[in-house]
Amino acid sequence: MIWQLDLIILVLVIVCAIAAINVKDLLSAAILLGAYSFLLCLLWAIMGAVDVAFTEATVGAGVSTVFCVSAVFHTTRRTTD
Amino acid sequence: MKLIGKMTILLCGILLIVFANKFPEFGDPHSPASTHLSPYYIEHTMADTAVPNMVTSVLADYRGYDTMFETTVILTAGLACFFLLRLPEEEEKEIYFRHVPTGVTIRIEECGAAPEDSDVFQRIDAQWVPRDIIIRSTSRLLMPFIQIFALYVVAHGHHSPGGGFQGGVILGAAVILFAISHNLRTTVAKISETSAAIMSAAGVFIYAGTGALCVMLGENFLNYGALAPLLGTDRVMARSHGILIVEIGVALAVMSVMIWIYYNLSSAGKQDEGL
Amino acid sequence: MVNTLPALVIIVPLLAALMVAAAGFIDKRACFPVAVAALSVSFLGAAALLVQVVNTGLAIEYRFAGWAAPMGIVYVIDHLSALVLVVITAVSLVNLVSSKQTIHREFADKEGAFISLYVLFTAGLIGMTATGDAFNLYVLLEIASLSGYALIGLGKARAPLATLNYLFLGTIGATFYLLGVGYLYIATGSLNMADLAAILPGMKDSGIVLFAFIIMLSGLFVKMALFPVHGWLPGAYSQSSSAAAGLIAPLTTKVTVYIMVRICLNLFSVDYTFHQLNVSDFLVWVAIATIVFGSLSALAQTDYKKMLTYIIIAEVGYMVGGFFLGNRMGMSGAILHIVNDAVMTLCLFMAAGIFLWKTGSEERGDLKGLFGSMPFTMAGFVLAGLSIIGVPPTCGFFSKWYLVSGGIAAGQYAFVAALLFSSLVNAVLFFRLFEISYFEPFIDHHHGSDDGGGHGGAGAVIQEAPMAMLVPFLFVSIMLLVLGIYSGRIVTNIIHFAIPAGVI
Amino acid sequence: MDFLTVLISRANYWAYIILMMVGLYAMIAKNNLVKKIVGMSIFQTAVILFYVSIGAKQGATIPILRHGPVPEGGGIAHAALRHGTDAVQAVNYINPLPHVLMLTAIVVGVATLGVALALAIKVYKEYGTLEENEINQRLRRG
Amino acid sequence: MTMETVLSVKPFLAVLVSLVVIPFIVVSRNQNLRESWTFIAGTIKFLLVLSMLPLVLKGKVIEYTVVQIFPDLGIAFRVDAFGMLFALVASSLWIVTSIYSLGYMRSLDEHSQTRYYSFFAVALSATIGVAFSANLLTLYLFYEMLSLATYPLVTHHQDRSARTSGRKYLFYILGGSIGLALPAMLITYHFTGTLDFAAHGVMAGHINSGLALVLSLMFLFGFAKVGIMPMHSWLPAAMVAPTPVSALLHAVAVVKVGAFSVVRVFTGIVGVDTLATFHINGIICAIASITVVVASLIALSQDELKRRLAFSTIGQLSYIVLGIGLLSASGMTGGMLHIAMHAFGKITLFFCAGAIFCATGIKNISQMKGIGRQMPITMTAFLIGSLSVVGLPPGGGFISKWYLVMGTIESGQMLLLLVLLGSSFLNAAYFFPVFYNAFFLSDPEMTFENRVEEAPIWCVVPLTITAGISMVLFFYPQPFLNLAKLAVQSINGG
Repeated sequence: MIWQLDLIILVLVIVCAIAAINVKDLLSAAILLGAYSFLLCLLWAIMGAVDVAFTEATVGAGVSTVFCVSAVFHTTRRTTD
Repeated sequence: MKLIGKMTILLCGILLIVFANKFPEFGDPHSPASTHLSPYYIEHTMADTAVPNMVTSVLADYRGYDTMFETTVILTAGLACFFLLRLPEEEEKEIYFRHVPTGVTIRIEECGAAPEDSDVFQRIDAQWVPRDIIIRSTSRLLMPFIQIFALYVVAHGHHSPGGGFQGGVILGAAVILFAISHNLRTTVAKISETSAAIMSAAGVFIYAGTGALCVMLGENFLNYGALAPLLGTDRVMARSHGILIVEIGVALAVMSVMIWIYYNLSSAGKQDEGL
Repeated sequence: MVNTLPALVIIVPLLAALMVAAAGFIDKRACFPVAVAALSVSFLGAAALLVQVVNTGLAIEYRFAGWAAPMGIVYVIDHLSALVLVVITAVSLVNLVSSKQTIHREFADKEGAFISLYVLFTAGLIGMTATGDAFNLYVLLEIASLSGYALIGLGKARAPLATLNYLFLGTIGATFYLLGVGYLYIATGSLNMADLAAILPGMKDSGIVLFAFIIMLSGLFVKMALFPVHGWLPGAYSQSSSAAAGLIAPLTTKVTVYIMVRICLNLFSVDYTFHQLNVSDFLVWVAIATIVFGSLSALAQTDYKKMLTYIIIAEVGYMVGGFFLGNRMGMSGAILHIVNDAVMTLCLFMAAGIFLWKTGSEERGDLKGLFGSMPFTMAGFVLAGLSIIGVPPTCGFFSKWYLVSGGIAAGQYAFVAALLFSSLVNAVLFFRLFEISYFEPFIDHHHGSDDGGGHGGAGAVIQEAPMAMLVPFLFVSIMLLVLGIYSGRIVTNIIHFAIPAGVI
Repeated sequence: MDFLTVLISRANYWAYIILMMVGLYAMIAKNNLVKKIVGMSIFQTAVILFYVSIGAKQGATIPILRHGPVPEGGGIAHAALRHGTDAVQAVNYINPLPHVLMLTAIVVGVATLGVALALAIKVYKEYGTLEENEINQRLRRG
Repeated sequence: MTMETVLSVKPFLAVLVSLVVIPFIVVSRNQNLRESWTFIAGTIKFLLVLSMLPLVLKGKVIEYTVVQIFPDLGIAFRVDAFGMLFALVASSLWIVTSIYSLGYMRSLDEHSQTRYYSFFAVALSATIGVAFSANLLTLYLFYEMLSLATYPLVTHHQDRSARTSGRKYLFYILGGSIGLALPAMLITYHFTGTLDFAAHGVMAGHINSGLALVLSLMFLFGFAKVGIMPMHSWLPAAMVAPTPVSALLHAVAVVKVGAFSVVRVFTGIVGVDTLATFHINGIICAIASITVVVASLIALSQDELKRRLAFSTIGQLSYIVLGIGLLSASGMTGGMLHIAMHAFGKITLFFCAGAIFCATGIKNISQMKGIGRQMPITMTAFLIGSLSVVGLPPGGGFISKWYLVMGTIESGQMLLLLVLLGSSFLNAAYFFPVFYNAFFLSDPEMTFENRVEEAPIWCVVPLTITAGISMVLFFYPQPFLNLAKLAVQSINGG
């Protein structure tokens, strides 16, 4: 495990998380959530949790994002916060 | 409300930080977490189950009972989405057709004289968008590879990262990709909601049924060793095979539930025709 | 020969739920009988387990996948869990039997999914009760929660929003619990409750363990709707359909209280909970606040189902407060109240279901004249109300007896006062309902005048609920009396052994 | 140990706390239901990060035993495989248990997400908006 | 004195018999059949109680445990002299009241008679249950059962005024029993470890003086049916009930259950020794005296006959409490005896009030001018009843008042003697105008056409019987007197 890499990804993860809940467009929020999941997946791969990383890549970054997007597609993209 | 929320969060955060200071060193090989229980799994996985991937052996054997319910959680989610969203068939529905040669969309309000679904008149859903030939062809091209890879992930979970969950999700994702690149109606025609639902129940049933079979053979629930006489192997290999069986069940369940949830979420329960 | 009963109790409902889920798409008529049969088997299994445990006095352990305790997952059926198992399966079975028509009417096309979720919910609770593994409990908790969200979510117009709030808070609660398990794991490296209980006394002073305790209990408090994190409960329960409310309202909070009891007694020891940490006084005060708040809010409701939900909150306060009194009397009362309150709440919500079925409204004003038209239902409802008020010989009186005695023994007179206050408020609440259904609609009947009025007598037309709803309901209301009379025996033969010997 | 070392050596723990608080904040203080759901997802994954960090082990490899066609004069692990499992050293492999638990947690997460989104869609159908304050206004108006 | 114990199921049967008959009452389609069930149950109950009388008079105690709820506490019955006294009164009066109800309800053609008779039966069961209970838990159980069973009876008319009165009734009765009596009971249980009635009480040696005082007062006010001021105002309100209900329940069963419970608790739980050593009895006597005087004064100002009777009841009940508070043998005998004597007297008065209402529809005393000449039997019975209540010969009340007066002298409480005598004058004062109106004034509007007849025969017969018994008890008070003396003996005895 390379701690520099670890640290960089951690920072990116946090940035993605904060961005996801602050962005004014729900579609962007959904996509940012996907990015967040994917970064976490990288993080876990670095930490040696390969199975978790694999699952997070498929479930978190893949299907969850699809679900979020399709839900946003059926509701609205607008939000005030 | 916001202020209370912020206060709570601040309080929680401070508490968490204070107590996190008391954790053992990060990655310490001598922490209780690494010395109490886990060495058993690491050292005995081969001898007990003949599965080199400890995550798989712990997941599907030592803590196989957890995993069965994990699969059930997924099924529950599928049922829940169906139960919450699915709309019954509307009395007066509008049907959309597309005249393929001209590209004209026809809306029929009373289902009186609807044309047959044919090459000329194609039935479409309300949210039909003209499809992009490139996307459609590419995804069609990709699908077999995705599916084969998924099968590999399922089957090779004993030896490499992967297993029923990951494989199942990938399989489901392949179908979802098809649904996105084509449209829901075409996908539902290939895998109907009913079959998705029945397959997801069947997937969990394979898992739980394997366990129940072990009980019938006089051993504990999910003790795959009991299957040895049926599979014609010794008890250790029977465990390995048992894990494979349940992984297949998991993959089936996860795949179909993912499809099922997607059907309901992406159409807000309409799926263009009621139950 | 392995004793397979502990597995059967949960596996049979699970398999049945799967079959029902599939049958919902093939032949809807099969759903109901399969579910009833499975729950009956489960109930009989649980009862047999209880008998075995009481007769032998030993806990029964079942190893899943054949692995021994710390490696694999085990179920431990002891006095306490066997008792709660019987309650869960019985409540679930009775409510299902009585709501056949309601389910059919409300969820015509989704009957299969509803029944499947119903059985899954029950299976989740059964697993939570029986499991001896801290993480397995989380998984089962999620099964119960998810199916619970779905069951509640399809109700009245506001149900989705209320359920979404419930989902958020429920997820916070469950995740806090999971975090607590993680803290325990980091401190000990184990997930098995018995194993943890053996390791933890050696690390009493560890901050990690302390935090695990705090965060696990906080999570559970959210789940059981203790004041001030109760907000989700009234909305969610009052908006749900009556078949779902009859299952979820009696069981969810009680099973969560049971988990709390189990964690405090069997995971962290009595010594740790009551002597090492001095939290009991604080938590008793929280419970008092819950009771007072629940009772007062119930007073403000005009919707009787909503009123019942606030009563549930107050009852949670009874149990939590009673348990944290820290003496044998109080704990016995709390555990006994888990049983009694489950049955009482079931009875009340079944009654509410019948009223809704007949009148189509949940406003208390629409209960008028029911004593005349539905005398049997009202008799059962009165019995349930009296039980909540705490009138002997109904079961509510006896759990209150233990709780108050425990409060006196612990010197917590504020708790005693809160209990009595809540009893009096309940009396007001229920007699208000009884008055409406008994007196109204007002008719001027001069003596000797026509007897065609709405009140009883020869003139009133009796229009009872269908037999399939009425018979289980009356059975439950009679159980209130039976439980009351047997409560002393339940305490001496079962609950006595559930409380560690160290507690006086 | 100076501040920076503490900060970096336990960076995962700090990150998990921050993520958890971000998620919690979104769930409590945000107005939009989908935002809340996103926050819930973050909240849950924070705990997963915590668990995976518990399982981390310095100088250990992924929790899959080395195996396969054994090369001539292969390493210690391979020899161990051939001669039984006694020689497998627990220190050499990362703790698999938290990983297993987290697979479950991830699945639970996606299941909860699905149900939450389904409910959000229903709420939107009912009220035509996802903002909680607007819904409350509408409810108050009757 | 060692008390011989006999095990017998009879007390349980006596309680059960009126409950068992309820289903028959409910399913009976025919009016006559329905009411005959009531009579059958009443007779059986009375005979069962009567059959235990010889044993009790021999100084034996009959015990029966129904179900053991807690290891050392259960629902159990124990028939001793005091309980027997009360049970005898209640069960004999049930039969009489049933006859009266028959006449009253039928002549007024009341609605929901089935419900009426059913709850009447429940109330009677509960009354006998209270009389025979062996411990405070059983007593509390039946006490609550009685409270709830009488609610539909009190609110029988189901109109707005019935609802208001019903609320008041529940507020005082349930509020008292849940808010005061229940915690007092549990605190007692916590400190003493038992709730069985014992001859000398169970508190001695376990509870200090302050707590004993608080608990005694909690019991006194908690058993609000005894109508000690300020917990009395439900009683006048409850007079909206049909007259037989008022008669049996508010002159006999309900209020007497309150008095009985208070006496039981003071003698069996608190213990006379504790009352004496901690000087609690003085406070009790003071409260009771105030109630006696104030209630009598209020009664003077009431014009509605039933309300006047109600306030009279409040005052008379406090005599019973006062008798116990005196702690002297005669005083306690007088108190216990007063339960019986007042019951027969007061029920006669209520029957008369009902009969007048039945026949004329009149409720107020001022309208009863000249009625004595039209309803001579009724008004003669009224005279006898009121003599008994005032405490003049030849009414049975004379005997009990005599003992009470003796008690005050024995314990040297001259002030209380004054209270007793003064209140008797007040009693006389509030009954006198009724006769004066009835016999010596004539209503100018009363003409030949609208002159009234006596009430139906079913109403007149019972009131004649009770008036007769009231008179007989003056000449032959032995059954009740012996029981009361036995009871006092067992309390003071040994």
